Amino acid sequence: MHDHTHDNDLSDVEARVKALETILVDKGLVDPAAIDVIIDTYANKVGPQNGAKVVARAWTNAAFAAALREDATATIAEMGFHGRQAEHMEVVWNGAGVHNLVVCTLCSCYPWAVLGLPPVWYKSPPYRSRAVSEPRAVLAEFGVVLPEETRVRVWDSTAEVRYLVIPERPTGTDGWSEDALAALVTRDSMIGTGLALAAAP
Amino acid sequence: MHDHTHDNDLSDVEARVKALETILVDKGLVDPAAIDVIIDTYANKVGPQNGAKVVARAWTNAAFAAALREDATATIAEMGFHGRQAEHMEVVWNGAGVHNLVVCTLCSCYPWAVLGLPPVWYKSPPYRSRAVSEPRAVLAEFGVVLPEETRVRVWDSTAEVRYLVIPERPTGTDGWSEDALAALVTRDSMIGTGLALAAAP
Amino acid sequence: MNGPHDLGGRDGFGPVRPEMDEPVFHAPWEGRALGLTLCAGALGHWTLDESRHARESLPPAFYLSASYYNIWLTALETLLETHGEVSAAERAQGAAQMPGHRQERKLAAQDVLGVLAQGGPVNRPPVAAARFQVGDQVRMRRGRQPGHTRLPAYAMDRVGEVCGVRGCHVFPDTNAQAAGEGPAWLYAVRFSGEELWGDGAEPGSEVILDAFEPYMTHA
Amino acid sequence: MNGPHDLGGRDGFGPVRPEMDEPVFHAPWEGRALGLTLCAGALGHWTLDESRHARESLPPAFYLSASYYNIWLTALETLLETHGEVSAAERAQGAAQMPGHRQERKLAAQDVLGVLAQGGPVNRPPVAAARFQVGDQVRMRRGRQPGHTRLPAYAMDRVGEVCGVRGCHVFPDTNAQAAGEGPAWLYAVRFSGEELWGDGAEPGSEVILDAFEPYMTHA
Repeated sequence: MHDHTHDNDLSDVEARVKALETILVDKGLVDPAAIDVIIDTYANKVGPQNGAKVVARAWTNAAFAAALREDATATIAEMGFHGRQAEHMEVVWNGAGVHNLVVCTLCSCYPWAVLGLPPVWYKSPPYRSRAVSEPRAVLAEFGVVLPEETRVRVWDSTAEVRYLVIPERPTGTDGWSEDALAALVTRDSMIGTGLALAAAP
Repeated sequence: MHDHTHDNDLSDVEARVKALETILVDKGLVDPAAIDVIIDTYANKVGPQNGAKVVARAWTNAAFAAALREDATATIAEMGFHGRQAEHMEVVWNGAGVHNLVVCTLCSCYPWAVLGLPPVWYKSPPYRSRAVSEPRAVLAEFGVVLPEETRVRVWDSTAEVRYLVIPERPTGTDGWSEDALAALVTRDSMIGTGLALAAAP
Repeated sequence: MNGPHDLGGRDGFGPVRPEMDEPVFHAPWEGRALGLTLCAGALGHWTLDESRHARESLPPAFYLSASYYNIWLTALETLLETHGEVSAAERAQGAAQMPGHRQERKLAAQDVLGVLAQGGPVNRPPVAAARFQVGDQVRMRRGRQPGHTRLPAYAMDRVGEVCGVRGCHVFPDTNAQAAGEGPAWLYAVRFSGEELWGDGAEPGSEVILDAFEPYMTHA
Repeated sequence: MNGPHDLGGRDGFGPVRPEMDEPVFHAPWEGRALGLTLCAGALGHWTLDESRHARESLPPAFYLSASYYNIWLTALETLLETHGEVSAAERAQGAAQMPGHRQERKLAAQDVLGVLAQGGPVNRPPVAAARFQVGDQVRMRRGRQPGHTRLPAYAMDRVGEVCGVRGCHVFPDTNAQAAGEGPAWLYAVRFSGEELWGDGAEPGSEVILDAFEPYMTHA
């Protein structure tokens, strides 16, 4: 079978990136050190650990949770997570018979400042095509099987609003610190393709 | 740009065809001489010259034209053109402010026994996608520009009915023989992406 | 299924590129692939509808980039494997490891012209009266359907007028899945460009497609 | 446009394949391609919407087979060429043949964190009262539109319920084509699975999308 899900010729694309950077730098349009900072930012600084802190605080702090419902963008920004691809945040809560799932069927919109850069599967046709039409089947491929009566609510981020799922808090975590709770919050649980980790027994 | 409209690796596909033929012949499932006959049939015997004869007769013989309207399949079969991919024929007439165009958006259905095998463009995404949604723009790419008031009627052959367009008879051909007229009938004029050739002055 | 084959009205494929004096085959392998497809089809393991479904089920990136004979060849490999005639291992080896199952159905060279001339008509005796007649306004079915269908996505949920009754034909949606021929009435249905494409339609255009009765309700 | 990017509800792409312990970048060039895209975007030649349109206008077979950073890179090449900053000849040579036009907009390394932290909010002062409110039943626009739009094909002509009013945002359909920001009210609209997918819907599923006022009419 010929399922070309990756670039046919890796050396070709590497050469093109290199050529374009050389040209843009020579033209005085791009500072190569700026690229280094961008890479360092998303490789090392911004990532799902940001969102996990938001979730842990929402679990433990009712005033913070209320503020998130009122103005998620400002409330998350106060934690230091704001800017590119998180300019307009909405937070959606799992629980009460509802499971939330986020997708961008039209491209790859994702809350960078809160979750970092999206994984490859999030940007790929299988997820983007099926998350809206057969979300339960997709969830099953992630190992998530929900009760039949749970409503699956899919958020297709077609505009500049970015979504953060607050997963259900695992049982047996009463009194845990925010840091300890944050360690249970996976990236996938904040997209909706996963659940928060269970507390170790 | 990376518009792979052809197979990436021709030697690969050649090898696969060869391997499959070898296997099927060894298994006693395919007679290689049968393949030769099929190739010879569509390369040398069946082609748009068949349809051109039907058109020329329709232009010159009112009883034949009436029979085509009544039962195109049987009437065309009487000329010796019948069988695979022409089991259910319909004939559609250009003229009286209507231009007909035939496409198969879902695959490559085409009246083999009447027109031979379809050209590559007929089976390719640009034609299949646009013939229904912007037929005039497609016709313009074939050099066919119709009067604004002409209705463009597109036949999408979604079932086993196959369509033959009878183009308008060129002016200045009164009294011409069927053979002489048939020489003016191009393949494209019977698909609807062309007109019959003008009579040489 | 709303697969890569369902191309009507999709954007982005660029201009049509007709080829001057195009040959029937662009390389010898194309003719062999055509011949193999017809000869293997004559074994009777699958219907024409199932072979179409095998093609449209190929990976979209492949379907949209390969030549049509490569699409046929790849679907043929799938069909022969699914029906137990040629395994992937045999293809990889390029050699048969066991005899064919339906040798008695092998199409002999001397029978080819007769088989091609006969074709495979799909009209069948009516099983019930036709529910629609010429002039009826009809709305086409909508919604997801995972299997084979011959209702293009662009016509789903759109209203047209019946302009021809074609007779009772084998129903591809069932016939593709060995669920039987289930003959159904077939109609020609005319849609205005405006109905299909809204304000983006070319003025004075219309599309007529052949639609099976199960696709339609009275509008 | 109904291009290769408009993937919601399309069949044939197979299972989702999550990667365990996926790295942020799979190769160094991916990071460079990301950085180049952000730095070139900072020159201000094009909007985010125009860059999305450049990506979705790539040939479908490429769009559906390339990695996402390759899609970005290829669209970036197109944008730089369209806006007169880097010609195809320069790319082929791998060398600049003339100086850049907007050197004064070059993003300096020391400004990167500030620019990322600031982002580019798209909310704008309302130009008129919102036409819809929470609870309204709305039908989404249908029909062909050749340019950029953020209304997915699967929602066209479908009826949903307004469940949120997001404020007035830059309208991508005009902003992608240098026709101006044309701010429009943005709503969250909820659709039942049955409304979108008919009998083929998974029970108990719904989709909420963000829809601009020009996409909607009262149902």
